[in-house]
Amino acid sequence: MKPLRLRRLSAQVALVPTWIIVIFAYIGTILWTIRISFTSSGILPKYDFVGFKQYDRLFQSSRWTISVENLAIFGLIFVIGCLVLGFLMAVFLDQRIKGEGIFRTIFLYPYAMSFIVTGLVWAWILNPTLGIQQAVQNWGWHGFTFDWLSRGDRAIYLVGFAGMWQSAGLVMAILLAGLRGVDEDIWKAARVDGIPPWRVYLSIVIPMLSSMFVTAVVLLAIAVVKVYDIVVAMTGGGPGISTEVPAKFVIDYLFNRQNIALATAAASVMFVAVLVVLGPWLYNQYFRQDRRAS
Amino acid sequence: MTAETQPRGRKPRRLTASRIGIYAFLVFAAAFFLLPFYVMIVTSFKTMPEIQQGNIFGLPTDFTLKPWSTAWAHACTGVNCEGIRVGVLNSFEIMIPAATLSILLGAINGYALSFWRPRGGNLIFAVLLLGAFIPYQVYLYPLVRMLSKVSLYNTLPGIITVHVIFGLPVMTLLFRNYYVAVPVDLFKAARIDGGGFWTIFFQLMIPMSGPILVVAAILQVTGIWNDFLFGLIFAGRDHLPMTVELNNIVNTTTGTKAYNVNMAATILTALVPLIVYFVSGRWFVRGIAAGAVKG
Amino acid sequence: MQAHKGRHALGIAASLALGLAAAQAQAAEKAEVIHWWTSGGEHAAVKEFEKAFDAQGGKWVDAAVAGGGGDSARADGINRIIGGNPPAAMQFNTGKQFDELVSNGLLRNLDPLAKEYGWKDKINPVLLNAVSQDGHMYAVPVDIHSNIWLWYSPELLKKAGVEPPKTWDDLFTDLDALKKQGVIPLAQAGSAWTQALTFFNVMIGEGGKDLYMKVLKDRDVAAVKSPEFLKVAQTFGKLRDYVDSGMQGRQWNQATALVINDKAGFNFMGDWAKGEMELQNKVPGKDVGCIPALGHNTYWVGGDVFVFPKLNDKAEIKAQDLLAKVLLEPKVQLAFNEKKGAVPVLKDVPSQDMDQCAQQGLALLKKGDYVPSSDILISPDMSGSITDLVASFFTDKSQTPENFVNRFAQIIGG
Amino acid sequence: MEPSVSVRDLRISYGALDVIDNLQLDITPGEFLVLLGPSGCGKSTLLNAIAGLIDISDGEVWISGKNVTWDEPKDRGIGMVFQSYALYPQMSVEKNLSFGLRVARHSKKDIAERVSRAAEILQIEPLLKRRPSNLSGGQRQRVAIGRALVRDADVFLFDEPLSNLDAKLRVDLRVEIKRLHQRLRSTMIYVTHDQIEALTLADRIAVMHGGEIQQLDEPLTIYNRPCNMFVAGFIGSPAMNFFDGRLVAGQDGPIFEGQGFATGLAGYDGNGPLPVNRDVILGVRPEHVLFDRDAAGQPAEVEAVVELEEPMGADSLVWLTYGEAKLSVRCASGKRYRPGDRVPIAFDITRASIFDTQSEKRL
Repeated sequence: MKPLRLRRLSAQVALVPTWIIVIFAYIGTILWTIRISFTSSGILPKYDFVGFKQYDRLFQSSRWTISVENLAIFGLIFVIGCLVLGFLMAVFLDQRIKGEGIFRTIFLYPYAMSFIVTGLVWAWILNPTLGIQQAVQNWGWHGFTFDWLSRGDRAIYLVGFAGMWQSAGLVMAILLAGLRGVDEDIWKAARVDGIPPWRVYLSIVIPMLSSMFVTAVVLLAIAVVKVYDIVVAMTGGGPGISTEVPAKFVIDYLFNRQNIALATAAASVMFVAVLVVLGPWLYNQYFRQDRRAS
Repeated sequence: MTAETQPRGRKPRRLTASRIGIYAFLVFAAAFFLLPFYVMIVTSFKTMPEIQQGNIFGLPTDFTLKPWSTAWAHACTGVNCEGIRVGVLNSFEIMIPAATLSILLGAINGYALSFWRPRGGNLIFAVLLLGAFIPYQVYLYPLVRMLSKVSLYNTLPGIITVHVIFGLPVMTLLFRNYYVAVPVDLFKAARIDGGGFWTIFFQLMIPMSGPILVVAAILQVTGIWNDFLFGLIFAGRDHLPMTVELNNIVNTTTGTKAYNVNMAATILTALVPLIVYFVSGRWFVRGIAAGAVKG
Repeated sequence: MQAHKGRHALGIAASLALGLAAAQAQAAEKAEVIHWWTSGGEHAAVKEFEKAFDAQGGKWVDAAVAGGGGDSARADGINRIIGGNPPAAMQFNTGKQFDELVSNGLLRNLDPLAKEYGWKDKINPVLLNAVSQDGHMYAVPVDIHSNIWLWYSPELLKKAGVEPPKTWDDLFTDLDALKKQGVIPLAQAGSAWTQALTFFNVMIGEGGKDLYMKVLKDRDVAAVKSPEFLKVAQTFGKLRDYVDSGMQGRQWNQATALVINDKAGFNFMGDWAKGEMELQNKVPGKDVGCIPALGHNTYWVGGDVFVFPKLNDKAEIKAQDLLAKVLLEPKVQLAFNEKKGAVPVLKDVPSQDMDQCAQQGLALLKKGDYVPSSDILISPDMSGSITDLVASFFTDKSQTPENFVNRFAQIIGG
Repeated sequence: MEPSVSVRDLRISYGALDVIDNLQLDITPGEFLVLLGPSGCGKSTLLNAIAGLIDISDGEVWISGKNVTWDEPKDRGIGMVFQSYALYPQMSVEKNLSFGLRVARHSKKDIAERVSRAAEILQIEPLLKRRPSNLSGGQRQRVAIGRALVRDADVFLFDEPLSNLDAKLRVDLRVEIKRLHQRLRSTMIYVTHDQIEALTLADRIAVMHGGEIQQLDEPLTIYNRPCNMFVAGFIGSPAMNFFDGRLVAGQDGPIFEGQGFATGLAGYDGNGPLPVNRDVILGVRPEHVLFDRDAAGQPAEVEAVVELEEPMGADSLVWLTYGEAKLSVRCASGKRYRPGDRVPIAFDITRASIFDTQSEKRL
């Protein structure tokens, strides 16, 4: 038998590719990105130092402001919509329903599809000239208008709505698993106590599922921060720039607007924001020892 | 209490209002979720003149298969009119090696981190964990430059590498969580039987990783197939995956918009993940739960 | 790509049959060209380049990248240049888009070729200036485009009982009349850059050449805050009332097609719209009316250029040389620009075969009633910011012209 | 006296499968009744049916003189304690106790009184502010009992309440439940598969098997006079020794003839005169096998071979083989036996049971 140290060595060797990825693709890229954000680079990286100039510009840029606002609107509609709809679906599916499997399959299938597909389909359905609006008018309601997709002040709501269609099933699946994990005796105890079902959900089950809700919210929040594909497919950021989002801001400035310093500044802001929000959660979830023990 | 109301036996089941409400909600929700799919399908079988009339929800009156053949083989992206089929092949070429490699690497990581506790393991874990949540935009530019340096930018190996890099966090977490649940005594027994790092991995761990391998495969296959951003930036013109090709077809400036062709192409693009979804059934749900990176 | 290979194989076979030396055929000079000419008319035009290049022993490898008014194609090309895998040639708009590539020494200096073929005397000076830095030529201009045309459907105007507009007030009268007729008064595309075009139309047409130059060239904030510029913003804002809800998701050529097919009254678009007309066998200036910069008739000198990244491979450099030469051959220029709807960059190209709109443009050019395109005057970055501002203003009626002016001033001043 | 709980003609079926068929059960007020049986015997189903937590297919359930067959659980005047405690995890102990009362809109004063009384009875006052996750298993179960207590129920139902606890706690809490019953004097129905619990707690035990009540009687009766072989085999640890044999006529009445031995049945406490010429099974509990010195000189003394001995402190368990048969014997500890020792054994017939081979019923 080889000595222990030698055996540990093969574990270290096995992790070499991962180390390379961690050092270069994760840590290295992040540092590099932050570095560039403090320069005046255009198309090509330049390694001067201009302080927070790009950040200044970023926060004065209306497009960035709009992007952040849109992200907030999208995020609210998407997260709250998914949670409410997903929770309702999970609860109703949990009522000893006939055909539960079919319903569950239907509710979750959009999640298998990409945001690109989701965006294209809804862009078509909501198409202001040939979509729902025209169909309803053809049914006889001639005054009906539903042209939010072409209205700068409304289009982002529809993007959030389409996102909700794609991801609500995810929440349903997570919460349904949680509901199935609720001790049957709790329900019995509540019935003996004479607590009406809605009250059981509200006062007992929802608090019991809080970690599931947190998981769902985190998953949805990640999707929100990364949101890009669905905007590209559904509106392309339009009408005008009314549905731009930060991720698209970065890509556009990186690859089209030829200002990588501003783009990396925007990316760094996204990075810091995510770090601030997620850091505590991650620490709580994975590294706090007492929690794992109990 | 009179004799006729004397309760006995099964409590009479009334179809209560709440019961009706539940089913009404479920049916309504199902309709909402199915509607886009229905619209995609009917649109793809309509002719353009029919579509112009604006009955988006109507069944095709003038049934045609042409949009499908056009979408498959003739739809134009820019000046190339070769349809979505190019993208299908590209997507497979990207997805198969990328999924295989990232799963393998994730399994090795999970195994090494959970049983061998190598030096710096916590650091790897923390970075990967964080990496799973950080917006990709942070990595993009330096990665473009790095890949260019090693001549991988805009190549097939390049896009595969990118998928492996960004698939690693979730795959590592997945396998780590799975192996953490394996009784450590089993591992100790294998050590006493003289198994080394790789022997234990291939002969003990992999054979008992069946369920998690399936879950990982589902996650990676659908995830990589559905990717748009990386394909757009790293794949290069000759290897654009199907999602990018689809977006190009739909948003190409050539001629008028052929909504029927677009929808046929859209369905074709969604087909692979949908098949995975319907075939894998409950496994898909497990994948979601596992992909939820629970502690 | 399959089709191209096939055609090329035929080309080789033909040259062999003509008894040319085998060696010459083998030296088929492959050149990959990135461009974003993907609409019908543009595609037909670029085929002219391909035909001419292949006929002279080259092999055109087409790398068209659709979308975003060239954004995607430029991104692709720039990444490849920076990444060390440059194409042989790559399209840009005339202007500052490739300045940084030049200053980083990534592009070929074309002075030797210019000298050999005498380009410096033949090319329109505005353009020559735009493709040169420190007196060295770094790109080959291939066309002159004027982005600021107003296209209209004479038939619809007749039906509505109104005349083609001479002033902006006329235009609004016409638009109102069209609205009453139940047709789309103004066909507008959804993409931000098309809305920016419309804005520049108003800025030059309503505000005039001087205002335009003061704002974009001199970055004169006072000019932005002037009543004239406010008028521009107000006029531009008024246009928001005449677009239809189908705007979102519509591409520029689909908007143009609405006018060509008499479904909409007006459309602001560059002269490349003529390509779409030719595809449908409509005559620009006759079947579809054209007005350069309504109000102060002015020509906008912009266009497309090709740059040639520095390469190592000798054969590829030879291909670049050949391509550059072909692009500026008078015959090729004429054929290309006819299809493209633009004006040739060479001064001595005969103009009598050109359509009415192009003639009109050439006349303005000769008179000196022209301005350099915004791409020549401002950086892509600033241009992007203006596009953003314009687009968000145009698609959100709650934004006031005053607000617009203030934010515009910030961009120009900052 | 009117029964406190009465189950009449109860049938519970899932689809075509009858889990319980035509079951009758009357429980007198203040009685502690234990439903005992192996898992799957229907005891929990019966309890849930009494509680109204599952739908019954036929029959009636009466509680305190009221037909509650169609009543909701909360209206039946019951309190229930579950195996998994079923505490509401996000609520403090106090909230857990009072939640049902609050939903039923009891007055604050009333709630406070009831909670403090229950807390006092169960001695959980110091725990009131804690969350269930910060309690030990025993404490949790106390709280669960408290939740039943505050309901001021006429009938308490316990569904295997101790089986999630470790052995020592189980004994402690068992005693406490017994005390509680003595203090409250309410009717209690207690489901368990643990016979010690059943024997120690119950006023009467209902041994269930296959959805039927096999025997309903006082614990000692069940132990000493099991009505059939199932009950005999289920109760007692180690299990009763069984010997196949036959009843034949002898000089002083019937004689049991086993394989290789015979024993007279004088003093057998039967249900009536024993038949003869019938195949029967003789059942003798380990402690009723007379062994070694005790057996010496008894009729039917035979020699068995020691296989192994398990000293248990207070007594010892000796496993013997006798021909083909194996049997266990409980004897006073003291002398050690080695494998292979040959020792005489005999049976204490006065405390043995004889079962009909056919019907398995006690004769």
